[in-house]
Amino acid sequence: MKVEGEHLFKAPREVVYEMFNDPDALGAAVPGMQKMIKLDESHYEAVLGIRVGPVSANFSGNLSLTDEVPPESVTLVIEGKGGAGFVKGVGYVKFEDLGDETTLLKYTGEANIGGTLASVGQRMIDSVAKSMFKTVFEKLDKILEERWQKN
Amino acid sequence: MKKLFPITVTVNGKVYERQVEARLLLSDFLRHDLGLLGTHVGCEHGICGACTILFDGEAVRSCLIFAVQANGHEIRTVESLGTPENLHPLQQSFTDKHALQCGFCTPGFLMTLVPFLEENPTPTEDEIREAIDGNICRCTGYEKIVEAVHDAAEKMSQKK
Amino acid sequence: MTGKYFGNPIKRLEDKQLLTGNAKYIDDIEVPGQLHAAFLRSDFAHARILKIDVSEALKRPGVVAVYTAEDFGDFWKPGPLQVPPPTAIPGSKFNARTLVPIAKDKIRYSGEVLAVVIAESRYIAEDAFDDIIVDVESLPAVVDLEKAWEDSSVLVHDDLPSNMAALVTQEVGNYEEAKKKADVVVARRMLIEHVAGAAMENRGFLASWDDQNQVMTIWANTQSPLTVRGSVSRALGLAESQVHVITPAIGGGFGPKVMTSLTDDVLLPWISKQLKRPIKWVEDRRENFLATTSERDQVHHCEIALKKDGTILGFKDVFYHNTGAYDSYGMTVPLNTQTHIISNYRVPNFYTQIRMVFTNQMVVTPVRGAGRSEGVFAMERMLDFAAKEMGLSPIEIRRKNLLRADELPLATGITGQDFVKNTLDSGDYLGNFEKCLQAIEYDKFIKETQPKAQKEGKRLGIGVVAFTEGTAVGPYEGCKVTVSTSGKVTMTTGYSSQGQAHYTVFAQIIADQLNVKVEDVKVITGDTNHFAWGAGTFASRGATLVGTAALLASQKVRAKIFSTASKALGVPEDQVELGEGSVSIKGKPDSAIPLGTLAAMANPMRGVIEPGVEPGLEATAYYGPPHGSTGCGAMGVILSIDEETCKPVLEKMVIVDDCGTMINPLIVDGQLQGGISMGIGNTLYERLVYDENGQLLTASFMDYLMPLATDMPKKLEIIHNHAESSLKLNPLGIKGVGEAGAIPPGPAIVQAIEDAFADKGVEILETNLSPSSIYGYLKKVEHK
Amino acid sequence: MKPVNFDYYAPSSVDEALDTLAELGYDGKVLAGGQSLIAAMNFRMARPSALVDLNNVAELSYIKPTADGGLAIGTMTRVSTVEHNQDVIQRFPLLVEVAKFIAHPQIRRRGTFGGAIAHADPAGQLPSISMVMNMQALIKGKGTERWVAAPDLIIGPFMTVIEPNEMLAELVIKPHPPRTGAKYVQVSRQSGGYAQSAVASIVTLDENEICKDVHMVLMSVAEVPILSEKAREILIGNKPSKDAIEAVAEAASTSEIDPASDLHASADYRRSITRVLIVRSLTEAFERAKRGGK
Repeated sequence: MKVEGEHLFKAPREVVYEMFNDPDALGAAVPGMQKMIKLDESHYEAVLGIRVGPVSANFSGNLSLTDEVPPESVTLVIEGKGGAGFVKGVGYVKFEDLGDETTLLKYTGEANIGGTLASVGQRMIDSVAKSMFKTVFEKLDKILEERWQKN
Repeated sequence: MKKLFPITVTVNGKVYERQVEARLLLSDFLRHDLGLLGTHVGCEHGICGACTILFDGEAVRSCLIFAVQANGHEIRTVESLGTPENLHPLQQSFTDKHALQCGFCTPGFLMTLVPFLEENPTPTEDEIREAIDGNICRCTGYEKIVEAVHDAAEKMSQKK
Repeated sequence: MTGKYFGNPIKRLEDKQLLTGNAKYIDDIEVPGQLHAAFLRSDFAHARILKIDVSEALKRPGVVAVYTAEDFGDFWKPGPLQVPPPTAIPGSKFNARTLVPIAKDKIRYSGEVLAVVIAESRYIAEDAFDDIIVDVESLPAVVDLEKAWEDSSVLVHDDLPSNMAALVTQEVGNYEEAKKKADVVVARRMLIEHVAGAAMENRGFLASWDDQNQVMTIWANTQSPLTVRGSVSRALGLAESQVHVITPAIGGGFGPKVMTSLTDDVLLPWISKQLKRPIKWVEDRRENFLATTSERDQVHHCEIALKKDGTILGFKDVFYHNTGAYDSYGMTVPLNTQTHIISNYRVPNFYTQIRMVFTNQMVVTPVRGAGRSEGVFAMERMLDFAAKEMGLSPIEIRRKNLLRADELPLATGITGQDFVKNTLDSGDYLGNFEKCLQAIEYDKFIKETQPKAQKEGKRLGIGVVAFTEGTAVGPYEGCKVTVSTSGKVTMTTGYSSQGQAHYTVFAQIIADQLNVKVEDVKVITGDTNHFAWGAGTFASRGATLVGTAALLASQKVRAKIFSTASKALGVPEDQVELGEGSVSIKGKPDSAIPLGTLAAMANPMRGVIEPGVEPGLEATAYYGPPHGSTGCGAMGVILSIDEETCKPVLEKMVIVDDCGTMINPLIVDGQLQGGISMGIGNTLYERLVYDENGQLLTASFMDYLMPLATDMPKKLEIIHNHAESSLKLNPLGIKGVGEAGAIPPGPAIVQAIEDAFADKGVEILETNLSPSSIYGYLKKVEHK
Repeated sequence: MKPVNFDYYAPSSVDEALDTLAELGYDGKVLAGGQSLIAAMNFRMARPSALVDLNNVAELSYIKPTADGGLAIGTMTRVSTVEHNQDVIQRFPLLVEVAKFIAHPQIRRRGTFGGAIAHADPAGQLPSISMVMNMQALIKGKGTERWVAAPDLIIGPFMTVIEPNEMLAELVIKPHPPRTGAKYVQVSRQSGGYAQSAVASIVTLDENEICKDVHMVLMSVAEVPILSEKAREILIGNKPSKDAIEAVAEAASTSEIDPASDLHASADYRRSITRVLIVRSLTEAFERAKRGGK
């Protein structure tokens, strides 16, 4: 599955970039994130419980940040598995400074979904993924609002 | 320890009292706990229709109901229709018109069609096709099933 | 040949049990003490196994045992080649990599078994999956056939230099020379999509080891019980007589149930022996999609060379055939394709090459139509493309090239799946086609119906194609016919039955020969203790092979009846009359001896039987044809299509079929209708989709769309056109019919869709169409 | 394919059900008709730890005419009951029209009206219809009660504002004004299958054939059903001419939806048929409005 999109943050690029390196922020933004532990500078361990309508799936796995070019770009590599299958994904994230303390985040990526989720859940995957992205950005906006405006 | 729920179910006129796990599917209960093997399981996600039974007189999928939910309800399975010696008119039409081949989906078709013909004794071809669209048959191409339903409808309304 | 029963629409003898829920299918068999097996399947399509830890699963209450590949020790080995490689074809290359019963070291398709859980119930066995820790290193998957063929591809089998499973080239005449002389050469690349057999009953297997008698009893819904017996006895080091395979009622076969040496039939007998408990496994629908074999999935590169007038000079087809991760079933499917590309046309120069390729997908084995539909699709489509290119009608080009009855039998020079040189033996190919044109009212449609609809803003399209169905291949089948002392007759055969009415049609043949009531003939199929010789149920060969054996065996019994009666009645054989269920002296009904009594006389308890006389009114016979017999026919389709939504509606379908003599026309029609529904499904609804990572995306009926009652044509007409030439093939003059219906719908429907959009010049290059893909084709031409 | 085990509660009253849900909190899940939930459980995609089965709560199954000429439908009313109810047939023929497209008869006999809406499947017909009809949803919790309009009820694919300790109890449909017509159209690959796109419109005309009101929902073409703003902008206050309807179709299908490509249809195709379906739905809805809703 290919993913692609963009989101406008109302904060300077450095702040947005920093947020992507903060496990607390990421952990709080991803719906169903039960645990997110920083292993080292760029590796995290996470436990995720996705509850979407009738579907409830627990995933545990790793998140790595690679090819970091602060504050311009970063590559996210995700690997998770659970009873309903596995997800392996890579996301290329770019932060564009639009000036005026706004940052445009652009992402493209590819997810390899396997197991039951892939074999019988095709119908739901796309809409659920889209809505998850939406939720993540909404939450990140809130986090930024709190952090950035408080500063 | 696994938790069991007591249930009392009337199946084909006979009352059964059993203890079941909450997750036991009604299809499995009928087949393996009660030994009523005529109800078949083809997909367990509610599409093929092989497991269709009558639940309080209505044709439903027994793979999408838990046995524990049948507590206090009345169920009919294919075993409640005719016997080999004395077939139900619909069963008779099925054999007369060669409306079955491997026979696996057949009980589901019969249980769908029995209440359908009661509600609609003189169905059109389109109505018959719509009525059986929730049942998949891989063998017959449905042609002879439709013929059999026409035939049964005719015979059953003559009897009345 | 017709008789009291033979040739008549007798109602099926097996129906009453099936209709009342009394028939026992595999999941209806319960053996006291049985345990349930569930298979933990790989989520990955291609991966190296690092570790599988089952220790937690073993602690779960109700779990009896859990096995991984390591636990089977030396018993673990790749399975046998169920169908041998095509050594009969010179120059053929075949790399055997046979299915393993459970993944060891490497996973090669998603759904491959990683662990076997044995528990008190299926529910608990599935619970234990959560307890098993699987650690793998995932590898890039090989899915695309043409890319997989390239040397640079990731390898499915590391020990092979490429993913080539086989390379088989056959040529008759000289295509390249023919091409030089051609006025027109048309080339196209076409896709033939992947579809499932999808019998309504999933697979199942029950193994029960009797330690006291040292006998393994197996219930399996297999099309091939004798192959199962052979492989189980070989694997466990038992005599074949120690393995008893019983096929219960089977809920449809359609091909995939012929496959053996999978996880269930290899490992469960071993486990049953180990645990001394019966073990039952019943596949669920998701498993059926993931890990039961499926078919089609080819990419054809075709070229047709013609003269200006439309005469075919030559045909070339190099096609890629997906065999999946293993190739245990040999090359049955692509060889069938190779023999059917010619179909029923005159092709003087023919070059065809199979490129069979390993991919990270489940194994491909025959599914109803089995390679034939692919070959026929390739030829029919190329004729359409050529006709358009040359400004001919699709009818003219076919009329020109269809073989005439007097050109048959014709040895095509192509070796088929049975390793025998293919022969187009009989039939009236042109006649089938003309009859079909008449029935579908082709001329009227072109001149009146279509233009009228067009004026009303409706799009109608017509398609008419011809086809052949290679049937009734060897090696042989057999049966035993016995008159018992009750007067009832029993026929036993090694063949197994999945709904094809064998219990009725074989009884019809025998009842006529022995002059008994058809319901007094009991047919027993697929029980290895009753009859232990034969190959299995495939290739539309039951009626022909077993049917002929039934005729031969009952003729022998009939002769015995006359010789025994002659002695009992004290008259020469020509004075003996065989009445219904009894023998008597001609003209003296008082002298009648019931058949049962005669059967007892044929088995004397005292005295001495004469030398050369075998006891009992019983005989065994076998039949193997010198080559298969080719069914044939034509199909016409009229459809309407909503230009805006691209949804087609099948208004009318006609099939003309020649399956030789019909034993029972009711059954023949049923086979044709069922086949047609599958062909419609394959063309408009069904499709197995693997993503680029080897994940099967269509493992439920939510996404794998089965044809429904409302998807069938509004009118379906069947015309039997049984050529005289069919009658000489075998004593009964029979050809198979099981797959005929599934073969022509693809090219016929696609041609009709193209015709509906003829003004737009749409050209369709694949078998499987959704309204969305039809829309895609329309967009493509609009953008040109 | 067997579900994981779970704890099971079968309350016989709404109060008892709410008590149980309150106790269970996040662990509890309401079981209505179960025609989606149990299938997902059989695949082990859904693994609720406790189910609160409402099938024994008789007080949740009813179709009551309301004083204003509308209807109140209890959440546990079977879809087939709605489909065949005389009041529904008289007052809201759109519901009957839609019901015939929902899966197959066997599913409709067990599946419930409220359950389907609370399931909020973007490809489900009833969530979309609840929005286009602006149904009022009564959500009950232990000691709490709130009304939410259907468009605010559904917030994402399979997501609603109903909290785990709450349940959907009733749906109220207001009567249509005079000269209102409605039409549901869909394209699916097979009868009973999921729609690749579907459109339902409810339109009201004044005595001068001017469009007074229009509600149009676009289904299966975004992660949630879309209530078209364009339809309202373009049509209200104007004659529903062929051109106006074409303009709605063009505007809505290009700017209001975000269809995905999947196994059964490309995004392009979905967009294209949505355009077609909008025209068909609106045209017939206006025709019906002219005939007084018939």
